[in-house]
Amino acid sequence: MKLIIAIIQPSKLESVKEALTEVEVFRLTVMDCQGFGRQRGQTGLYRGHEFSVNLLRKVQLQIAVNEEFVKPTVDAIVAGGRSGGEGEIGDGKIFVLPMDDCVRIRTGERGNEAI
Amino acid sequence: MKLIIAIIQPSKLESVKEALTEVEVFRLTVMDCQGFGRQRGQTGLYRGHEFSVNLLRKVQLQIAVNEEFVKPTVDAIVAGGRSGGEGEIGDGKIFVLPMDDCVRIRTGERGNEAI
Amino acid sequence: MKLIIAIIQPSKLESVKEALTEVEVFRLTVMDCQGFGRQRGQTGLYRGHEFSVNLLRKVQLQIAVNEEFVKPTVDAIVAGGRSGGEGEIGDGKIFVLPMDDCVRIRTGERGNEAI
Amino acid sequence: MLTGLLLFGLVGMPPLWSGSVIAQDGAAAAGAASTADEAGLIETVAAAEATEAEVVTFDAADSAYTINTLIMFICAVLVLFMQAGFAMVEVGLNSAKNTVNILAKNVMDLAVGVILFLFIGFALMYPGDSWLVDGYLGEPTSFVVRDNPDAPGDYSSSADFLFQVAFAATAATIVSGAVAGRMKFGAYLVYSAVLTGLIYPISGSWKWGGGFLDDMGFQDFAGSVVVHAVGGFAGLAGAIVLGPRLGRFTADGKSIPLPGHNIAFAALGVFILWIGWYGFNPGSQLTYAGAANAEATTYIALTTTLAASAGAIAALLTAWALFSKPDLTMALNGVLGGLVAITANCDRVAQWEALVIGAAGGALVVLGILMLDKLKIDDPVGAWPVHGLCGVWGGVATGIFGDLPDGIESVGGFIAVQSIATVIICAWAFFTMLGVFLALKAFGVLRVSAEEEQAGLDISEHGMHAYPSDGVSGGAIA
Amino acid sequence: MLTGLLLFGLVGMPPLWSGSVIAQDGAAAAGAASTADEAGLIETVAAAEATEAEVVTFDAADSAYTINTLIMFICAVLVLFMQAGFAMVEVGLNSAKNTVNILAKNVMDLAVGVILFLFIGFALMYPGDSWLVDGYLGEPTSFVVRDNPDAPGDYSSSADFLFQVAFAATAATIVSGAVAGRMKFGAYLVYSAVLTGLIYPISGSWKWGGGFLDDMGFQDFAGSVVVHAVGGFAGLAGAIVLGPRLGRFTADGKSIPLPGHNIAFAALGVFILWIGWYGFNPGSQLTYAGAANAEATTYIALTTTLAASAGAIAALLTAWALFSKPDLTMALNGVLGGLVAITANCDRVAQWEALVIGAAGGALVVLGILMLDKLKIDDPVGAWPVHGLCGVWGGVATGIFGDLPDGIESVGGFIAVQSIATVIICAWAFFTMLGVFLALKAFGVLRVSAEEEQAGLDISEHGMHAYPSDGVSGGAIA
Amino acid sequence: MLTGLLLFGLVGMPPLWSGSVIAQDGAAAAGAASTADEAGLIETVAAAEATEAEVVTFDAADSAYTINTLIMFICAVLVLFMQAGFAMVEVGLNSAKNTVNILAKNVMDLAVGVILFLFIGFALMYPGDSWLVDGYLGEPTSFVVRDNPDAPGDYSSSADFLFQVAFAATAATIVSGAVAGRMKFGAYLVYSAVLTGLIYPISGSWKWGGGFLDDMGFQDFAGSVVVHAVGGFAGLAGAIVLGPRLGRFTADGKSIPLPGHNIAFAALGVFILWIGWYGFNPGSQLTYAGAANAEATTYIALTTTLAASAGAIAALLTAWALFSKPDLTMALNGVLGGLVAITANCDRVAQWEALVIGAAGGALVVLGILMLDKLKIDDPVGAWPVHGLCGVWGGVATGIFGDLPDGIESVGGFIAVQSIATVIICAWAFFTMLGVFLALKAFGVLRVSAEEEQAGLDISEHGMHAYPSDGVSGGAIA
Ligand SMILES: Nc1ncnc2c1ncn2[C@@H]1O[C@H](COP(=O)(O)OP(=O)(O)O)[C@@H](O)[C@H]1O
Ligand SMILES: Nc1ncnc2c1ncn2[C@@H]1O[C@H](COP(=O)(O)OP(=O)(O)O)[C@@H](O)[C@H]1O
Ligand SMILES: Nc1ncnc2c1ncn2[C@@H]1O[C@H](COP(=O)(O)OP(=O)(O)O)[C@@H](O)[C@H]1O
Repeated sequence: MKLIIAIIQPSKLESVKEALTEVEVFRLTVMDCQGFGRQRGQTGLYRGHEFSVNLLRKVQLQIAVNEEFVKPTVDAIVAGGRSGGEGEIGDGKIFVLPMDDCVRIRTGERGNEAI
Repeated sequence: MKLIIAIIQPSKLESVKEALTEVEVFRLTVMDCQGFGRQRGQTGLYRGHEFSVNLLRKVQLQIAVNEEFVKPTVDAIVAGGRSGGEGEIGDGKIFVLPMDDCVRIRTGERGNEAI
Repeated sequence: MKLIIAIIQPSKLESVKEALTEVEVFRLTVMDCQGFGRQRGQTGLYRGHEFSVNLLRKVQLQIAVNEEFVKPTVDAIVAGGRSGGEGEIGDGKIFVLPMDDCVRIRTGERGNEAI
Repeated sequence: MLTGLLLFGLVGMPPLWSGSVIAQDGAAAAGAASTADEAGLIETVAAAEATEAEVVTFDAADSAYTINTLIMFICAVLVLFMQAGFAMVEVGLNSAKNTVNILAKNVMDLAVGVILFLFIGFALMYPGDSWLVDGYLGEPTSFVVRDNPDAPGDYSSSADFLFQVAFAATAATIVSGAVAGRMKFGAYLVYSAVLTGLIYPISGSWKWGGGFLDDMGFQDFAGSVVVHAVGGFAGLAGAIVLGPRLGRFTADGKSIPLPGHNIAFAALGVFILWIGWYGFNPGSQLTYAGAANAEATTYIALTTTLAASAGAIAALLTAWALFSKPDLTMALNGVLGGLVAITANCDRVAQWEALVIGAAGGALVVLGILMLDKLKIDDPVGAWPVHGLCGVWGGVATGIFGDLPDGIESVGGFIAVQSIATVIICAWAFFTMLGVFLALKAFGVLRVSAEEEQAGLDISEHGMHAYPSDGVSGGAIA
Repeated sequence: MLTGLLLFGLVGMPPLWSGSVIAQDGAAAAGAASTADEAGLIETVAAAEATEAEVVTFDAADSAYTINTLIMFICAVLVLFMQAGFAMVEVGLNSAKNTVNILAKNVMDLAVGVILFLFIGFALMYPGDSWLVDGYLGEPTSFVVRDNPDAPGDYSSSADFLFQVAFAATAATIVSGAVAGRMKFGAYLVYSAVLTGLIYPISGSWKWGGGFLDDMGFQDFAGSVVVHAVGGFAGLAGAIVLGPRLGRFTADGKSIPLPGHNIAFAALGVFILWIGWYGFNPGSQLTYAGAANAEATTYIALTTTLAASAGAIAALLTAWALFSKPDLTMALNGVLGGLVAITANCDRVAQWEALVIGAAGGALVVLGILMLDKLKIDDPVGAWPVHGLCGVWGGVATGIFGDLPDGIESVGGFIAVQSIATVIICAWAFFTMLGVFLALKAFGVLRVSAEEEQAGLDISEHGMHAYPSDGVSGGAIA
Repeated sequence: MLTGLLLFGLVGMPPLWSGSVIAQDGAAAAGAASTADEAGLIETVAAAEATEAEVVTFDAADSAYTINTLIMFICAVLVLFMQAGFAMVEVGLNSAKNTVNILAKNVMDLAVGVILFLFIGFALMYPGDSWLVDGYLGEPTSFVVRDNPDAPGDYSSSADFLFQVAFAATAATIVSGAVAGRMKFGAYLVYSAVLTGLIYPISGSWKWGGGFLDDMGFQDFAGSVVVHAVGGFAGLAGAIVLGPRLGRFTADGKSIPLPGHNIAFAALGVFILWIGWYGFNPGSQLTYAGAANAEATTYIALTTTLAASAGAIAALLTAWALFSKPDLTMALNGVLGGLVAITANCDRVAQWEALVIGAAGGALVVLGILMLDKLKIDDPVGAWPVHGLCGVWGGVATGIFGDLPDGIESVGGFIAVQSIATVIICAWAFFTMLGVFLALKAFGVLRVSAEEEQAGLDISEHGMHAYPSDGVSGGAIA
């Protein structure tokens, strides 16, 4: 079991969700976050005063999957999350973490069944 | 050491915290999140127009524990987080992740002591 | 590869970021969170009625790093995140999690290169 | 020469403002004129038939009627604006998850209140000579009777209705804050109809309708008791019958504050209420034409301002002394407490007395909030401390500080009259509404389920979030 | 004695309000007086030269002018306050990511509207006798001509301009809500200038300027059709040409609601609009001095209040019946629907008729919103259902319920006139603005790119977040 | 016949508005009447004793007094509403973590200001004939002296106090924005008391109290300099002494903007201020009765509207040109800049001049903000650019464009007078307040600690969050 954490552009949330649905990943958890990375493009303007926006709005997805789903899930996120054909700085990252166990609160089921 | 990540109903935050206190887990971190899972029940209404709410409000708990606390912690979350006797769809998931190290910023302590 | 999760005081965000920059850690993800720990100091006041604030505002940093960066990163967070010389209750925790893989969405690169 | 003067008397004067019924809509002028026709307000005719002295008198009345009507209209608009203020205060001092519900209550209690007051309340409150039980219960009739053209009176009945219905809506909406976060929306609509249709106008008639309390010599200029205490005690009844919100008091009786989610809204609401009070108190002078009236109207605005300021300062200092931090929500409630307290007596106290009355009101609010806490009564916005307790204080303070009215000889006697009447009105509001809330409870329609309350009334009663997040709104909000 | 009387006629009366031009700025009094000089408003001189009867007449006119001017000014302020209401409603019912854009549009359409109306619109709308095409197109001139001192008229032209420009800004700002979330800011400024400079004043002149619709006997007291339907149909044109927001309808045609991000703002906006409407409708009486006018002004406020209340209740109940939940946003739109519907006829209907008209307006709003949804037209705030549809209903309802104006004999005839004129004005607004929007589209300056829309107009058009988070603001917000 | 006329003179006229002192509270009428009694405002008696001509004159005065008093009251309410506008602008343009503090300052500076102005400021500002140092320093006395019944004057002193205290509160509250985010709450209360009690009324007396600047011929109709520049320069002193907020400028001097947390609040605030300005400027005409006054009042409203619109457009375009994005916060500040600039001269400029003055004000605001940035002075809301810089511009523009006052012969001379007086007032406000702020700093009570600032003044000074999250509020907000 793995926990896949993906940081994507907020505007890609819908297309990533669609891509995930196509590979039959239906369950995920979403959080707002701010990213600080190589991307520096966005300029804010405040009171006639431009500034490079330091932390950028991102969305984080957390998806627990069984081993065989790791590759399709990662590929789907990459496909849905990339801007244009070539991708742009700021498109984000995917982290794959090992996971020891998973529990479904409703039933108390554990392990691969519970994902 | 493990990092336990639990996604629960916001309305269960209090009862889960109480259940955790009973097993002497006093430290945790809480975040707002939205969940996308099997649960589909909630219907929103906007401008005379029903719609099924797509992402649902959830709360995520992150709890770092030593091995011996994993089971009681998971059990406490299940006990406190389950709706009614039987549980309901949407009650959430618990993920148990391996953790290599823990550091207390205040003292710089590391490892099991620092949890 | 490790995923470092740090929970710090919101007011330390800037100094932690500076400390991280010094050890050449430029990429990170930031989230708002609430912490429940040993710290109990903050008293809120609402309608002439003091109360001990139960969950406290914290900021969570998530930083994916290659092995050789783990120590400098943790040290930088400790240095930037500690209040005063001695640290104060509530300064937070750092969790180091093993990480299997990392993917850069823009390019599809994987592993250590993609961090 | 003499002829000229005669002309002046008979012909010259009458056109004072005559004929100039124009209207945005050129042609509608005819309509308005025909309205005037129906109302028989054609001065020229009236004038021509009158003697000279009468002509002049008529014109003076016409002029006073105009000023009174228009200023009363403006004051009514200010009082209606208070609805926005109440809505913002209540929204701000409650949880985000109950925002839609609070707003729905505030919009609908105004709408329902207008209809109920039109069909029954207005007549009940101002029975004139048509009492069912003399001095105690007026005869209900519906609709606003437009002015008798031959005797237009002091101001238009339409302006009067607007001004009065705004007061009724104020009394109703006060309760909304006290019962926030747990009452069913349907039950609130029922409560609201009963209050504006029956409870408020009946006790109102005892004083402003010229009923038995008025005969007793009871003074309540703009309604510390008649309006605010009625709302405050009705709210108290609601808060008691409903019981506290979940989590407000722990099993072992500790009080857990549930902070309001947007203090900026709360403060905006208080500023709006302060502004609206300039319609509430000065407007209650009812006639503004003529130097004496105009002066009195603005003096009332002055005492009102002084009491509000003193209330804010006293509440802030009291809170600062007690809790060692200057609590803004207390200062905000203190403004309102000062305003409520001066409402009964703004016309009959000196400036320093206004300061004292307002300051005491501000301090009382803080103590009242602490008292409810001790009693484990959950009044989320402090409706009772502000409107109930300070309303009572306003009523009694009138006796202590106010100039004696005709027919009352001693300060002691005045205090007695004020206290008795205040108790009667508060008891009326409290017990009748207690009955209503208990009946709603008996029918099981009063309070939402624990689950619904936890989820918030917005989603459980209205299916809507006030501030939907990104995810909930399908990514529309980023 | 006689001499005394003469003195009275010649000397005594004139000082009625004469000379007391004071001003905050003691010395500026001179300035103001010199202004008065220029305007030749020196009563003393005028009076001394006049015969006795004239003197008196003059004073009566002076007094009426004063009241009319000052009350119209206050009403204009109330109508201008509606800009804040529109801004809050639109902000609240849209995504957070478009907030800055909506506010920028609302502030700037008022600013641009004032300038355009000053330079061309006001003259186009009220040509007096200066028509280019008689009854159809006025002659454009610029600036407000100050009053002729010898015949000051019914009210000051400055007050008139303010009142009228507030109406023009209302018509313009209605559209903002219909095109929210996807229109370029520059294009909006162009649209706004065209509407307030040309489209609105031209059709306005047909009725309020005394043009051909006025000659037909068409009645529209305060602008259900002339103002609201013009804005509503212009907005409809915009919504159609722009197409729906991304994600508003799925590929297979399902409608996806994009909830507003702050319902508290929306409700606050509706309260402000309700309040502002007391300037809009009663203010449209234009002359308020004299009992008949004052009474009519407040009766209009009464029917306005009744219609708003009935609209809220009807919309809430309709929504409750259809969707089984009391939808607050529908009640809010219902208030506005009721207000729009009564605007044309608030002066000429009975109280029960006002209730019927308002209730129908409230119900229509709900149906109109559903209808647009079916037609896949995306109007984020319901500008067309509220202002377009209820505007039309208001126009027609005037024929059904309103007192017959002079020259129209039968209810059937009245309905026919109202319907024809309403269709003409709506078609004018719809098709001219359709042209403008299509032209802007043809030049490729109408709609932002999909990427910009997704990111939100705030950041893409203005480089600014309305509610920047912690991180974005560099830790300043915690 | 003659007798009839006499009757008319002696009996017929006096009842003009006489006796109709009614009040909401039927019985309180007696109270009000007794009030009138004390004030000796019984016209009938006065009239009966007067000669015919006098009778008539008295009635005219009575009528003018009524209108003036009531309209001034309404304008005072509008100006007081500006407090809500300032609060919203400041809240919106600052960090969320300082919201409670800003609101507390805004509520309390009004409350404290009212009390201080009552006890000392009002008398200092309008000494009449009671100067301690002739033309420079009035004699302090307390409380509002109610009108002398025999000579009621132009308007009630209560209305006057309300109107003037609202101006004083405006001057005080301007500073709040400049010192936001780092000043101790207690220190702010001290500052506020000093400004409204001493600094503002003393310089105010130099002009509006008839002091030495007034004698010089200095013109400042509604207070571009007397009110706004005083507030702006006091704020500048505060911003300088306090130093910038943490993180506002980097060690190497780069400017880091700290964006406001809620632009919707900021825009709402500006709309409210715009509306309130219709009390501020037109209200400063002080007498409104009579055609000349009424016309002047509304012409002032017109120039005010034109300047606000021109200011918005100029600021938006300037920002657009300089930064290639239409910055809403600049447009908002531009509205205010235009309004401040026209305030001194709204009564004495032509319409095109109003446009020029307003547009220059709007552009100046943008440049002023950039200038402060260069100078590393941190003024979070732009209080100095808006009120200080545009206040100065308004003062000077009066000389350039305004009609010459009596006693000044040339435009050059007028400009000189205006410039000198403007400099004197600004220097007075700046240096006295610099002293106050330095003293507070010396006592170590001026600025919060770095830790407290980082945490936000809400929690560190008031122990309260403005927008508590779920967790903090114990799960109450979901
Ligand atoms: N090593 C990392 N640790 C944590 N978050 C990261 C890391 N690298 C990137 N991110 C997140 O991903 C977002 C996109 O990063 P960016 O620098 O644009 O990626 P790229 O490597 O493609 O240049 C960042 O804003 C940040 O939130
Ligand atoms: N595999 C998963 N990965 C990430 N989050 C999940 C996963 N499964 C469930 N969740 C989270 O838990 C919440 C409850 O899920 P639900 O589908 O109701 O669980 P169940 O499996 O009991 O039907 C979801 O809304 C989502 O936030
Ligand atoms: N075991 C843990 N699991 C999850 N979060 C923790 C844990 N311990 C501490 N935290 C987080 O760190 C924050 C600081 O904790 P605190 O109790 O002050 O630490 P200390 O151990 O230094 O006393 C807490 O508010 C909480 O968010």
